[in-house]
Amino acid sequence: EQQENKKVLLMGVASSLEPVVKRLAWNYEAEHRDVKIQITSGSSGALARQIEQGAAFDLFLSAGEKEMEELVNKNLVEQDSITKFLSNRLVVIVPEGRPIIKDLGTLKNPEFKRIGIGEPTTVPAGRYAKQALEKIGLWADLQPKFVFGNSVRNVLTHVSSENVEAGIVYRSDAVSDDKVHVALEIDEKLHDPIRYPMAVLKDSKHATEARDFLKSLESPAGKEKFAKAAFQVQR
Amino acid sequence: MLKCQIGKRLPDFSLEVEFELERTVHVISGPSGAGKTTLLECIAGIQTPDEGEIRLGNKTLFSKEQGVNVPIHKRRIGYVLQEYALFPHMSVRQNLLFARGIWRSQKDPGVQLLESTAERLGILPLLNRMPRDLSGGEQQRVAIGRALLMEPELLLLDEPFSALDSDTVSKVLPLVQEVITNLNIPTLLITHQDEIARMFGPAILRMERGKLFSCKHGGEMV
Amino acid sequence: MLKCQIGKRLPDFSLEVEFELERTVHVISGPSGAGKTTLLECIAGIQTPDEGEIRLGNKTLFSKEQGVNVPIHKRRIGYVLQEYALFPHMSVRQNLLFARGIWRSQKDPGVQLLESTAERLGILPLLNRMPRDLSGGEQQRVAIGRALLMEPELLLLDEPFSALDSDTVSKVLPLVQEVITNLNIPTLLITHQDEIARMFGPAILRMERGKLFSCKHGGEMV
Amino acid sequence: MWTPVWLSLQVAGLATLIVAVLGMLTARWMQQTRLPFKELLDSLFLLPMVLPPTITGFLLLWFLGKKGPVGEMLASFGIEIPFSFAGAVIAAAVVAFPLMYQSAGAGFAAVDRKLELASMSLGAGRIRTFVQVTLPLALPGFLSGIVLTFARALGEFGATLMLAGNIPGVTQTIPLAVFTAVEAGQMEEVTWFVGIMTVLSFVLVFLIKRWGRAQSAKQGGRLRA
Amino acid sequence: MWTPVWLSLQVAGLATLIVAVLGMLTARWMQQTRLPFKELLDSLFLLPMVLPPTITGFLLLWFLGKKGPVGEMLASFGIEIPFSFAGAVIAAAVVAFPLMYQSAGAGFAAVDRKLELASMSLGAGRIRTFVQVTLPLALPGFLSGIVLTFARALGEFGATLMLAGNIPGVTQTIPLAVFTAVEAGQMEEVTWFVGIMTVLSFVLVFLIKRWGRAQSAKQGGRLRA
Ligand SMILES: Nc1ncnc2c1ncn2[C@@H]1O[C@H](COP(=O)(O)OP(=O)(O)OP(=O)(O)O)[C@@H](O)[C@H]1O
Ligand SMILES: Nc1ncnc2c1ncn2[C@@H]1O[C@H](COP(=O)(O)OP(=O)(O)OP(=O)(O)O)[C@@H](O)[C@H]1O
Ligand code: MOO
Ligand SMILES: [Mg+2]
Ligand SMILES: [Mg+2]
Repeated sequence: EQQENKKVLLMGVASSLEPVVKRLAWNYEAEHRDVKIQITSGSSGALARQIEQGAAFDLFLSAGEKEMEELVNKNLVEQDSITKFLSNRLVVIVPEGRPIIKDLGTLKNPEFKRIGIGEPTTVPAGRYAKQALEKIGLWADLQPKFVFGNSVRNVLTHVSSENVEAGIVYRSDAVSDDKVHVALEIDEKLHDPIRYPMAVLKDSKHATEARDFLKSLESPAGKEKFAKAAFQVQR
Repeated sequence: MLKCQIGKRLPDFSLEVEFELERTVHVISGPSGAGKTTLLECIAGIQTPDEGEIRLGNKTLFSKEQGVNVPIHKRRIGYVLQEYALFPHMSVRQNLLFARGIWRSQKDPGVQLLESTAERLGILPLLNRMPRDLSGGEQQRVAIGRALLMEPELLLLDEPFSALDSDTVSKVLPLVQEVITNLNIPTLLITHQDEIARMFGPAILRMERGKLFSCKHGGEMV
Repeated sequence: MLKCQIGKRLPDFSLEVEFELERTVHVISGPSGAGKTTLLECIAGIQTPDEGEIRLGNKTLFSKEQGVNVPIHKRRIGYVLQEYALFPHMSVRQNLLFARGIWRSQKDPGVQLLESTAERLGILPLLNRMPRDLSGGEQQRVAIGRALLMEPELLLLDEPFSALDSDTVSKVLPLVQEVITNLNIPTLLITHQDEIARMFGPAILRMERGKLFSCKHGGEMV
Repeated sequence: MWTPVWLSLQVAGLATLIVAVLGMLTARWMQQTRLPFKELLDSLFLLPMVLPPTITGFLLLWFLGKKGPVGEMLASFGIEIPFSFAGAVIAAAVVAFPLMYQSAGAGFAAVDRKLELASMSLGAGRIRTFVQVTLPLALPGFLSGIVLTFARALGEFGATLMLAGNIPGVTQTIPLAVFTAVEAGQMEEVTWFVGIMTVLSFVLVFLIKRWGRAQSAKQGGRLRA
Repeated sequence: MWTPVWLSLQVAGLATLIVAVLGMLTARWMQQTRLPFKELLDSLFLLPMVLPPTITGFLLLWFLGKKGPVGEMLASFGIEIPFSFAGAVIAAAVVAFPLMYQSAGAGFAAVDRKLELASMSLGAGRIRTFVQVTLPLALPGFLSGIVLTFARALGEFGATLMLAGNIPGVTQTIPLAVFTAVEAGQMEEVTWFVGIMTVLSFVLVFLIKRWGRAQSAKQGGRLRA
């Protein structure tokens, strides 16, 4: 009704963060009546591309450091606002009721006809998965089985609808859906550390509000919510 | 040969006819809108009568009672429509050839017949033209040729000479009469030109508001 | 009134005519494919001659030399086409009304004229029908009515009675003649029916292979 | 929940309006003009039909983007097309344009030239002939063009994603909302969209068909038996 | 580099083939049948035209997916449609079907009934009349239907993404490859795709237009002057 005078914060959110950030945004809106938050979720890569091309985002919450760095190099980010208090773990998931696996090599077995991973060029989760599989020499063997998702949540959906037999996602994703469960935790040493850089963008018309929202995510209450959703929080 | 007893409702009146024809040409005339074309279309199978029966030889073409309605292509009736209905996507030659049945080759004896027919209709030089590049009278002659070439068991001609001058008629008419007599084809001919009606015999059928009357030339009813 | 000297190449021969007409009806006849329709279409502006000049009164309609080619709708020529060309999306009434100019209302005096014209053409009961629901002769009469109602400066009639029986012709013809004489409209009429030709006067123009000859009835050239 | 539906109808409606007028005029102009490179131009107008919409979207983004040939100029007036509502409308319009252009062209071509000439010989000028004769006779082509255009615009996805992005409330039309919801596995939302769109589309198609049939029945026909 | 191009042509070609035949037969059948719920069925056939392709894709995925009503059955025969080449073909075919159905229907409706009757009265049976008279006269409608179908299939993105996923060499057609490359910012690759597709599409459209014109010129016309 009084939308006219509300300040609209538009944020690009890595798909793995979306469920939690959405809830935190509701809370924030409830406490700040003059702010309205609009969330566009997708792969961090796709979001970075849109920002590069001039999409008018105020905030960018990335699932990969590479994507944030690219924007920093193009001078699109308020550098002092960057914060990295979240990280995550990479896991193999299978539809509920399927047995767990003992190592990544098991994915070569014929019962895994198709394996969902994120599109490595745009989805950080896919990039991490590729690094891990390459490191232990499985990438080439498994390649014919891959179905590339456009975001890590997309991979999750493929698995939970049982249209693929396994997928590689974040632990937070696995926990959020009870039609899947974790079959294997992937060794952290096999890939770059998974960190979530978040920042206010240079073009933001409501930088103060944006910074304030970032702070609220980093507040104890915010961190609590992330931790509950199986993210790792740096205290 | 042709026995016809049918009824069909039209917007302003009903078509109600009952007649029997022997193997000759019968001319139908009558005012515009009397139902002449409708009658021929019923016989050809293009329209369906509301009631009655049509018999050709010993074949029943239509019978309301018996539930018979022979499909158009099995009636073997040569029909020259008032508006010609030439196939616009076929050349004159292909239009004529169409009447000779499916996939006719150049060796078919019909091809020779085709050329002699075209010759006599004065459309030999037009064989490779498309219908839309013809004058009105030329189109009409192609339509006549097409109906004759199928060697029908009954011939229905709806004002087949309306677009032709008398010189052309005097060339085309003998051919039509020849085919009719040679092949013994009973023929119904709609025309409003008295000279033409006279050439086909002493008596004509006159249609008025859906009813058919026998009469002599000059108009007095018999 | 009408002065015409044109040339146009046709597939088999050339149309080459030169004539001058005073304010009367002139009948053109001739064999099928002679070029009669082509001549009328050139005068109406539907086809463009290859060379020559057409003048109506003191207006030049077409002149190759002067590069004049008056657009069709400014020629004010009433033209009954051989194939009628009724507007299929308009009722008979709308077809007739169209000739009275743009957006005519029911109060227009033309509406009364329309009804009396339709009455005399015997198409009054058909005013609310669509063209495709008419018989051949009924369509032809609508086409005649439409051309008369526009009150043209020149009337071109291409076999306007070909689909009509003699009774209907004898009703329609007086109306046509009346309009022509009342409004002093020079008229060119194509017909191959001798009786009709005779009703319009002693002399006719005969066209053969694109050339025009003056001649008496019976065919001998003058 | 209703936002994407409402947005979709706005985008598709606006795009259809623009395209209907432009497509008709262009088709008529192309029918009558005698340009030297007419065939090439014709192919150009039809290009977005054959080009994958993602490519069309990319080309538009490059063209209208901040550093693109036209975008730069627009930007100097303070107009930014990419990732805006206008961008969504433009993407839908460009992708749907060939459908209208082609249908209108077919409509005009189907009009018997003889009837237009008859109209002119009855004293009707070019405009009156066009409005009273050509247009109504070409109507079936137009209608199907407008339906195709609206349908195409309503479903536009690839080009919109590229040019206008996926911004809730601004450019997130139904196809994009569904895409997002499916990817995120938000099944209630998806079900809701699918339900409402299926019903809406069905009703739309049904009404259009009805109306089209009523139109064509008007012309009657001797052989309707 | 060429893989997506080649794949796209295969998918679009196959889909067009299937749809051309099915669309034509369905249109003819619908023209002649006298079913009670004909109008509803007609709307159903046209539905994928108005439905956003992402929704069509979602419905297909649900229907043909492992737990879907048909997918479960197919799975028991060892056939899996989602995320396969067949899935890409099916997505393209379903989305393009209404275009062929509608064009073929319009084509048949445009054929003068009188000519079909004339053909039959010359002794040609239903089949011969159909092949030699109806079909050639309905050809313009068909051709434009086939062109629309192929174009739509070639550009299909939303439904393909949903049903067949984005698998290089299997289902990654050009629209998907471009989408991926643009999102990843791989500009040389995008430029390459855009270049080749623009040229290819242009040539395609140009040839089709040429051919169409040649076809329609054949019927001539008294008033061509
Ligand atoms: N489809 C139709 N709908 C309504 N009326 C029709 C239809 N077809 C024919 N009629 C009417 O039926 C009557 C008979 O038409 P028909 O064509 O049989 O006449 P006709 O004797 O052949 O006339 P003409 O000599 O003018 O060709 C006419 O009054 C005509 O208007
Ligand atoms: N578009 C065209 N293409 C080729 N030839 C044509 C075309 N139009 C007319 N012709 C030819 O030009 C000649 C004259 O045609 P036109 O229609 O003027 O004859 P007509 O005297 O009116 O004949 P009819 O009495 O049969 O109507 C004919 O030989 C015809 O075949
Ligand atoms: O950017 Mo994501 O959260 O890996 O899809
Ligand atoms: Mg008749
Ligand atoms: Mg003529």
